[in-house]
Amino acid sequence: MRKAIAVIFLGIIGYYLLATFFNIPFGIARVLDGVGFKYLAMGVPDTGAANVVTSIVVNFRGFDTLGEVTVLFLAATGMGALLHHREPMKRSRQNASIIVKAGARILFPLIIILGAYVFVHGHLTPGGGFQGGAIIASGFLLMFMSYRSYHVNHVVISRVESLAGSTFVIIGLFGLVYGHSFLANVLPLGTVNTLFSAGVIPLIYIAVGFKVGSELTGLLDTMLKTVK
Amino acid sequence: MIYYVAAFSLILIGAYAVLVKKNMIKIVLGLSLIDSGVNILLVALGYINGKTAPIFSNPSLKAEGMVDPVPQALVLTAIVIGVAVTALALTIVIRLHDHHKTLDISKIRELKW
Amino acid sequence: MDILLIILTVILIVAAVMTIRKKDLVAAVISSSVVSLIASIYFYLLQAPDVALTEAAIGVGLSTIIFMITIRRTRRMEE
Amino acid sequence: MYFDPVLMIALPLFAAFLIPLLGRVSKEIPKYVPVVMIGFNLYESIMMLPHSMVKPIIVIIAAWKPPLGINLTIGALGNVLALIISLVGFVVAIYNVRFVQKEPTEKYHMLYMLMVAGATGMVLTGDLFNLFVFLEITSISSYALTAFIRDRNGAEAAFKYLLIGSLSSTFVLLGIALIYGTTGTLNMADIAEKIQHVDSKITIVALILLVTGFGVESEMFPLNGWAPDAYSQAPTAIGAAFGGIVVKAGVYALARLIYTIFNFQGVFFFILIMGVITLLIAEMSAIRQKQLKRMLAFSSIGQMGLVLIALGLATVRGVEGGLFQMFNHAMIKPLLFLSAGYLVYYSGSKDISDLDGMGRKKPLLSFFFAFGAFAIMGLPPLSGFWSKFIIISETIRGGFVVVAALALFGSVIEAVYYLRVVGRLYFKQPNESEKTKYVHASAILAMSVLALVVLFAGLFPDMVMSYLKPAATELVDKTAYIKAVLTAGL
Repeated sequence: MRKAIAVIFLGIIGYYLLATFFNIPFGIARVLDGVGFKYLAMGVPDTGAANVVTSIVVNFRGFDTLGEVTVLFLAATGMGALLHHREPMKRSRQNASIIVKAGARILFPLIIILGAYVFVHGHLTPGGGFQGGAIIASGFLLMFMSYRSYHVNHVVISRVESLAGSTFVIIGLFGLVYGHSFLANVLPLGTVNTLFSAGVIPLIYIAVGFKVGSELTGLLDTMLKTVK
Repeated sequence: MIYYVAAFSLILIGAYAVLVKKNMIKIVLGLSLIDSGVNILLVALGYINGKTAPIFSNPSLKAEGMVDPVPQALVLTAIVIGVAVTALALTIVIRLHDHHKTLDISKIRELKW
Repeated sequence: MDILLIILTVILIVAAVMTIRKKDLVAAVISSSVVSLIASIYFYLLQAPDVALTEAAIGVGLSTIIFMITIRRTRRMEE
Repeated sequence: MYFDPVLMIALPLFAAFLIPLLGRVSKEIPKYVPVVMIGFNLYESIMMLPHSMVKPIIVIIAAWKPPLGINLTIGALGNVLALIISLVGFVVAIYNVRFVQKEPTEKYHMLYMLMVAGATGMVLTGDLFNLFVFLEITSISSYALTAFIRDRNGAEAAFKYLLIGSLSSTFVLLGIALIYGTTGTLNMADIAEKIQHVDSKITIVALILLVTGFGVESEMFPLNGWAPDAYSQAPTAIGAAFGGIVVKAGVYALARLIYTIFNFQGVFFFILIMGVITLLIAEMSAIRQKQLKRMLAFSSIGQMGLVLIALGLATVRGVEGGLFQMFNHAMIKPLLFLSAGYLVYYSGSKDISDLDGMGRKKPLLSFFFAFGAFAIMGLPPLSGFWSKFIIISETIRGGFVVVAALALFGSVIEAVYYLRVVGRLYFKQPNESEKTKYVHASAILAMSVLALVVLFAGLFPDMVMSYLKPAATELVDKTAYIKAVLTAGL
């Protein structure tokens, strides 16, 4: 009964939504004066970042990204608060086999370097702080899985997290002081498609990378600690 | 067009799970299916036939030949927010399981729904 | 090309249905990571490599892990 | 003299990121950070008031003019709401300093501060997607705070809130997708300009999606199922803050949508009807409640119903009444919640029936509760009277006599259940069990501030109204708002 009602209800909603969205034709440039095309035209000359998505995420709509970092931070904080003081359980997790352990040892630094590469080159190639941070966290996950005794130091993690987050805001405040608006790009833009270009964009993305990496690592560690 | 259909299938299947399923992990899975659906829809809205990704990786690329980058930037934000909500939801699920020793939401309802 | 897209979409929908049908939660989570994986391929096809990379790292990788940890911490079967 | 308003959001985020470091220096510091930060916001919103009353303050972020960059648009309405949110936030933050003992306190203060910062961001921003991001900040911190006590009911309430909340944010995102797909912009003023040329079949669906999405935070029927549980299971201070902060931001978003972005006549009537239904169902439920906090929660929903009725009238005077009602609700509900939290604590039970004779045992607390109850019922010298009077007289003037009658009926029910509680406090014999714990000075201070504001607003309603009038005008006539944003920096 409940299922039937749900199906009918969803059917009606789905029909109307789909009918509405079919009015917006797929694959055609619809709004020619939209902000998207302005970003494409201005992105490279005005921000110096070859990757226009990055220049939107970090510069044009950088304020959203600050909010987004905060959302992740909130989730990590909330999880820490909710799982607080669970007595650390005896870990009966098995150590992985020797091959996995050896493999993890070799892979771990490579994964970290890959993550760092992704967020340092965020303004040139696909990727950036969020992707790089997630890759770094998965490197730590590999170590958690392979070695039962592997621990990350929580003090270090929370310091990295704090410093990276406040660096983001401080870069923004620099913009406010020297460029008259929060998050303004006050550094020289440099030559497009080189590592040292796009002013503050790579700096912000590196801060985001550290923040996301440490947050996700901390989040995984918090959750894994509760597993018997 | 097929992207729209795929996106809406995900949204509806996810919403069905949220409305009908009793298992809390299934409900959270439903939420993440909905998220994926909305993300596909947003990116599909920015796609333009025959145009390339909005990255000027070599000088021959022209702004006229690129897809709309804004939906992509928005979806980046939406994905991160989605994983944050999922993680928090699962933490609450863990707490509820600690208290009630069940994942079945219909057995938990002590408050009036 | 279109054939590939249709096949992908069919797999996507089947995986989504399996996500909510499977009684074994581990199987359900793996199906949902297939959904994320195909979403990631979609993003690549839609000329959004940034989003594809994010979905692959976060959707396929991290959230699957978080679900797995939760299942391990609670219970595996849907009662 | 005010500082750049972007600091109202940037500084709390900065402080929140730093709290883990500061907490290592001393356990005491994190307690005071929210007080300082929200105090700064209060200062800012008072200082901006004379400027924003004249014309909206546009704050450009990242040096990009609207509609390219995100911008903050602080008109009279946004400023008034930011003031309300900071005032309530500040008072509750003072209360928090002494009262949060449940570990980890550091995280509690962080979550609370970000909730206030998120709500402030919602009322200040001029960008639709940025509004969504701040909505998420506000709601994720609310979910975590609802479950903060870590008991079974808290977690259940939080899960319920999270489910409704994340479904609603999906609706918001779909609405944003439709709007961006058809107008190619995310700046709210720019959308308002461009959406007139869009097929109305699409805009109406977008409007429905967005109203549903923001209806959750603004407690609109039938999306308010989370509220009674969240209010009653969250820590007392958070229950108080929901009414004054989170809900206010939600209503602001709703008002901005229906007045500024979309302008369909039919929508106003729909909101009016939803308001009546919300009001009646909430008041009917409130009178049946046995637990004090749940009763307050339903009463809060009822108040929001009245606000929705006022917004549905679409006249300047009506909106003024609605804003005045929001102001009253924001001040009175925390007062009721904080005193109720204490009463519940001293009586040792959540039930109303165990409050007998508290008026003799705890005269001051009972006085605050009774004062709040009279104010919210709308007894003439107190501020609740004026807002109800304006809304109901304006409803009659607009020709909705039936609506006015129903709203009056709702007020009568409200009076009945509040008087029942007050009667128990003062006219019943107290039970024997005696706990002699005194009430902390900071709590008395917090409640006194709120009570004084209510008293002041009741005695000098014209002064409050002189600030609400420009806010209502800005909402009803959107041209000034749009012009200010689109000509910024030119």
